[in-house]
Amino acid sequence: MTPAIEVRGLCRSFRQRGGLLGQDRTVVAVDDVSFTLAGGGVLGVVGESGCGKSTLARIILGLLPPTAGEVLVEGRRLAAMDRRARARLIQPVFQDPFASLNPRRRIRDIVAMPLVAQGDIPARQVADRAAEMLARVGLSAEQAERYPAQLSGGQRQRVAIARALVLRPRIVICDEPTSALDVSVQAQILNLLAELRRELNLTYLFISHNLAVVEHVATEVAVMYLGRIVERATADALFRAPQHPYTKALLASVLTPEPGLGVPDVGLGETLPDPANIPPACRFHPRCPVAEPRCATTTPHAIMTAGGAAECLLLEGAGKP
Amino acid sequence: MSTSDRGAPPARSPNPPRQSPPLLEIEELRVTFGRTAAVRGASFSLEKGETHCVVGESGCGKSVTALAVMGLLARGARREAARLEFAGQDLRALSERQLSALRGDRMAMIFQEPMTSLNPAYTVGSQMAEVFTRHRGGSRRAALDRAADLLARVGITAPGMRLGQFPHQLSGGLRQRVMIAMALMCDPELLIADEPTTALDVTVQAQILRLLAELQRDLGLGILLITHDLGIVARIADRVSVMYAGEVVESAPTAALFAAPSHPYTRGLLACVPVPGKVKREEALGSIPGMVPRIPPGFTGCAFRDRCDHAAPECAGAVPRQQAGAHEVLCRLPPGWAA
Amino acid sequence: MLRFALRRLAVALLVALTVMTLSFLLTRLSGDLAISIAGAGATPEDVAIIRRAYGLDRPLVAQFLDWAGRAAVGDFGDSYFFKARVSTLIAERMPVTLTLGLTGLAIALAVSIPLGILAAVREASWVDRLVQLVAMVGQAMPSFWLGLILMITFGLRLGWLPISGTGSWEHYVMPGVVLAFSAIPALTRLTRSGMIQALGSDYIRTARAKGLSRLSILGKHALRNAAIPVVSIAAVQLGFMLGGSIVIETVFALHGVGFLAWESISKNDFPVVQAVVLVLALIYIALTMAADLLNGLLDPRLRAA
Amino acid sequence: MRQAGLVLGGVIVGIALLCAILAPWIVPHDPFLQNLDNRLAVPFWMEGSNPAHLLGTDQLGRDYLSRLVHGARISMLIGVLTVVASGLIGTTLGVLGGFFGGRVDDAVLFAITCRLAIPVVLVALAVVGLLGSSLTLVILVLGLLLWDRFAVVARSTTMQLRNLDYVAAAWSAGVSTPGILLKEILPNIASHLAVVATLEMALAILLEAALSFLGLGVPPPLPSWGLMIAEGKDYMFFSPWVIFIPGVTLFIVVLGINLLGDGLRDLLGAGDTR
Repeated sequence: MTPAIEVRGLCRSFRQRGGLLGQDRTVVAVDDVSFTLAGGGVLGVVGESGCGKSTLARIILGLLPPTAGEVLVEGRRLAAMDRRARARLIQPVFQDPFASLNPRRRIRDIVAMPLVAQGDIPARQVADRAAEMLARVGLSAEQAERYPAQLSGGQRQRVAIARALVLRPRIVICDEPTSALDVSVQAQILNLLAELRRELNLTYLFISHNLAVVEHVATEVAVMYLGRIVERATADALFRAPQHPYTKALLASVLTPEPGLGVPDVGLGETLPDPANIPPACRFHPRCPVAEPRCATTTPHAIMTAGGAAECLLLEGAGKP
Repeated sequence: MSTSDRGAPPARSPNPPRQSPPLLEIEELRVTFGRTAAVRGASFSLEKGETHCVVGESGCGKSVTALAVMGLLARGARREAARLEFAGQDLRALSERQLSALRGDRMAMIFQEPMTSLNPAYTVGSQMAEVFTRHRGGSRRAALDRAADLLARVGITAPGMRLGQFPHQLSGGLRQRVMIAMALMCDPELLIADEPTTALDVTVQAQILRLLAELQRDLGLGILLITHDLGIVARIADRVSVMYAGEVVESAPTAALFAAPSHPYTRGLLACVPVPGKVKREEALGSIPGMVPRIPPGFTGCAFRDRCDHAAPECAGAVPRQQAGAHEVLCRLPPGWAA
Repeated sequence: MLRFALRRLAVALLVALTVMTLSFLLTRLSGDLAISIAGAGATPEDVAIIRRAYGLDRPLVAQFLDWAGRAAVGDFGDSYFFKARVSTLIAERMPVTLTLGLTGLAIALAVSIPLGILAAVREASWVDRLVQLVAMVGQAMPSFWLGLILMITFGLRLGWLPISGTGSWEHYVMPGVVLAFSAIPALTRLTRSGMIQALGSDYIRTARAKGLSRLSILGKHALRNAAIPVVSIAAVQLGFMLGGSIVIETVFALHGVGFLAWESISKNDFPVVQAVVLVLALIYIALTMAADLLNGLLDPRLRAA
Repeated sequence: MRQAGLVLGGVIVGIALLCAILAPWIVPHDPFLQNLDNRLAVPFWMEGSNPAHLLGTDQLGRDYLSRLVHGARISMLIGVLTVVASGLIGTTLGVLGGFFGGRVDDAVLFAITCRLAIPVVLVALAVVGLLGSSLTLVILVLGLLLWDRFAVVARSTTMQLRNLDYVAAAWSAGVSTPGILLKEILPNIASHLAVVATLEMALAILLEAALSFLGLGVPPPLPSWGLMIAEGKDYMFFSPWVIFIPGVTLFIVVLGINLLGDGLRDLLGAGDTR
C-alpha cells in the first residue's frame, strides 16, 4: 500500500541578511528529513522553536519549495501537481486563528473558498457543502453570516478546520492548531479533530511543542532537533521508552499537573540551538547531558529501536569508540 | 496613574497589629477599564517566602491583578480594594513617587515576553545597574559588580561578557534569566512573575522554573506567579488561587486543590488537560462547553453558571464564599459535593 | 560592515545613474532642442548651426555618453544663458540653498521634537489633539502663500525682517520658517508615534516596574528608541527641503540653486536644469545613505544580526 | 473630536466637489469676463464694496468669487485624476513587490528610491517649462511623480499580509495568484490606500498651486488658485486680500481633505501611513 505521505531527503535552508556589521548567514531549517506516514495515522512532530517543524509543514503544503528532496502524497510527486489538485489532497490548519481567516470575508465565504477555487463546482453545491461542513464543526447558520472578528478563538479555529475539510482532503497538516487557545477550548478542538479523523478517515501531520497534546493525539511521533528527525517511533514506544537523550530531556521537562513532583532537572545547559550554526557530528552533543567525546567527532546514523529509529551514537553500542 | 484610592484609611489598617503581617494581602480588589470590569472583587494573601500561583484562562483578570499590585495599570484603569497591603503597608495610600521607590526595590516583577521586556537600545549591564543605583545609590562600578554576581547566581556563565551585550544578542531563556537577575538586584521581598515561561520552550521553561524555586528557597522570596498552566501550578506552588471572570473562585494549598478540586470550573479545567498516561488516545478529553463570558456592568451571581453542569436557578443570586480550613470556594455547592 | 556599505553604495550608484539618464532624457522631451535654444524668429540656418555647435546632430546615445562621462567628473558643460560653467554657477549658488535647508531643518527639529514628545506623553488629551491639529495645519499650508503672508506681515507691516535678498542672517529667518513648515508635520507625527509606541512597549513597563524616575523612563528609555526613525526621516526631509526650496527661493528672491533652476527653466537653459536635478538627487542619495549608517550606529539591533 | 474632524473634512470636501461640478451654474458672473473699469474692487467686509462682486474683482476686473468657484474645478480635477493615476501605478508596484518579494521587490524598491531621489517640483517645472503649460500636462506629470507613497504603503502592508496564515490558507486551497491578490490582499490594504489617497490628493492640489504660482502650471486665463495668487502678488502690499482670498480657500480645502483622511484613518483603523 502506498503511504499517505512520503518525504525523501527533504532539505531547506534560508539566507538570513546580516545587519550593518553582520555577515549574511545560512540558516538550515530542515536537513535531510525522510519519513513515510500510512493513511489514517497521526504523525506528531515535536521539537523546540527553531527546530524546523513549521518549515517542514510549509514544504509539505507546497508553500515553500524545498532546497532538495521531494514530497510524495499518495505516491504522486507533490511538485508535479497542479495547485488545485494538491488542494484536493492536502490542507492546512494553522496556529493563530486570528491570522488564518481573512477579516474582510464572511465565514461562509471563507469556508466555500476552496470549493470556489476548484472552478468547476456549481454555486448551489458550493453553498450546500460549505453549510454542511460548518454544521459539522459545530457552527450555526447564523454564525456563517458573520465576520471572523465576531467569533471567539475557538470558533475561528472551527472555521479553519471546516475550510480545511470542505474539499474532503486525505491529509491535514495541523501546525500547532491549539497553541493559541485556552486549555478548555483546546480540549474542544482536539476532540473535534479526533472525531473528524475517524469519520473522514483522515491522515494528520500534527505539529506541536506540547508533548502532552501530542501523546494524546498521535499514533507516531517524530522528534526534531535542529532540522533533523533525531528520533522516530510509535507513540506508545516513544513515550514509554524514549531512546534519544534529547527525547528523554523533552519528556522530562513536561510538567504534568501532579503536585509534589517538583520541577525536573532536564540538564540541558544554557546554550540554545542556533540553526545558523549547527554543531558538527552529533548536533545535540553540546547540550547533551550524557555526551561522550566521540559525539563531537562522529556523525550518528539512525539506529533501529523497539518502536522506530533514533540517531544517537550511544545506541550504537555503549563504550565502543 | 489614575488608580483610585477613594476612602483609603491611613497607612495602618484598623486591625490590631499582628506579629507578622502577610507579605501581600489583597481583599476585594476591583479593576475597571471604562465600563469593563477586569477584576471583580479578588481576594487572596501571600505569606513571606511562599509561592502563590494565580491560575486562569486568558481574560480572567490574573495579569491585571498583578499589575494592580505593582501600580502599573494602564492609564484609564480604576483600581479599588478593601485592602491592598504589602508587608503591612497600605499600597493605596502611597503616591506614585513613594510607590516607585518600592518598585524594583522591595517588590519586583518579571514579564511574559523576555524578547520585548528589555530595552533594545541599552546593554544588559546598563539596564541591570540602573535599578541598583536608583534605589541604593553608589557607583555604577559597584552596581555592575553586583549585576555580574547575580547573573552568575541565575546560572549564566561568563557574566562579564553578558553584561556588555545587548538584549537581541541573547536567547529567550537567557533574557528571562537576565530579567530575573535584574529583579533580584535590590533583594526584593516579593517577586511577581507574570507568565514568565509562556514564551519559552519546554526545556527552558523547566530550567527557569527550577531557578525560581531555588531562589525562593535560598533567598526567602515571596513569589506571586501568574500562569495559565496547571502543570506549572502543581509543580511549583505552595498555594493556588483559581481565577475566573475576574473573581477568585477557588483558593487552596496546592496539594488540597489537586486532591479535591471543589469548584466546577477548577474540575472542568483539570479534566481538559491531557495527562500522559492518564487519558487514553481514543477517549475524548474532558472539556468545558461554551467560552469565557463577557461580564456586563451590574452582573450578579456566579459568572460560570452558563457553562456549569451543576447550575441551578439560585446560581443567579449571591454566591457564598465557603471555607473549609485553608480551602476556600466561591460556589453554592456544599463542600465535598464531588466526592 | 564593509559589505553592507558596499552594497548600499552600489545601489546608490545605480540610482544616481538612473536619475542621470532620466534628467538627460527630460531635456529631450520637447523634441528638437536646437529649436528651443535658437528661440523664436530663428531661421532654419541658425538652428542648423546651433545643432552642430552643441553636438545635437549626433545620435542620442552618443550625446548621453558624452554628457554623462563629463558629468561624472563634475563637468556639466556651459550654460547657454549665463555664459558660464554650469559647475561654477551651482557652486556659487549652493551655499545659499544649503544655509536655507539647514536653517529650515533646525527650526523644524526644534519645533517638532518637543511637540511630538509632549503629544505622546499626554496622549489623547487636548494637548495631543492640539499638536495634531498644528501638524495638520502645517501640512495644509501652501508654502509660497505663507511666504507672501509673512512678507506682508513681518516685512511690510511690522518691518522686522527684510523682504528679500541674502545679505544677512535675518534674510534667512522667514524663508527658513516657511521651509520648516513643510517638514514639521511629518517630523512631529513621527516623534509622537515613535514615543507612543515606545511608551506602550514592554520595556517601558519593565522600567516602571524597576521603579525608575519618570525623567529616566521618558528621556533615557523611551526617547532613545523613538529617536531612531526620526533620524532617517530628518535626513529625507532635508533632501525634500532642498528640492522644494525652488518655490521659496523664488518667493523671497534668494539666489540659491532653486532660483537658478527656475531662471534656467524660464530661459530654456537645459544644461543648468539637468545639472541641478542631478545634483539635488545626488545630495538626496547621499543623505539617505548617511541616515542609514547613522541608524545602524543608534540601533544596536542593526549593527549585527 | 475625531468624528468632528471627519465630519468637518467631509463637509469641506463635499462643498469643494459641489462647486467643482456645478461651477458654471452657480457663479454670479463669467469668470473670464474682464471689466477694466472695475479693477480690484474690494470684498464685502471692506469699506466701499459692491454687492454684485461679493469677493471683489481682480486686476482685470474679473469677478473674484466666480473665479474662486471655478478654481475649485481645477483643483478637484487635478486632485482626483492625479490620485487615480498615481494610485494605480503605486498600488500595482507596491502590491507586486510586497507579494512576490525577491527580485521583483528589489526592482520595486529601486524604482521607489529613484523616484524619491528626483526633486518633484523641479522636474515638474522643467517638464511644463519645456512642453508648455497645460492642465493635462500638469495632471500627467503629477500622476507620474506622486505614486511613491502609494507604492511604499501598498508594499509594506502587502508584505505584512503575505506572511499571514490566511494567505497561506488561500494558497493551499488552490486559489490562483490573481485571486489571492484581488480577494485576500487588496480588500485588506484598501483602507490604508484610501488614507494615502487623501494625502496625495491634498499634495497634488498644493503642488499644482505652487506650479501655477511660479507660472509653469495651469496657463492663464484659467482661474487656478495658485495662478490667482501669482497674479495678485504685484498688488498684495496694497490690496492684500487678492492673495488672501485664494490662499485661505486653498488652505481650507487642503485642510479639509487632510481632516477627512485623518478621520478615515481612525474610522478604518488604518494605522500610521503618513
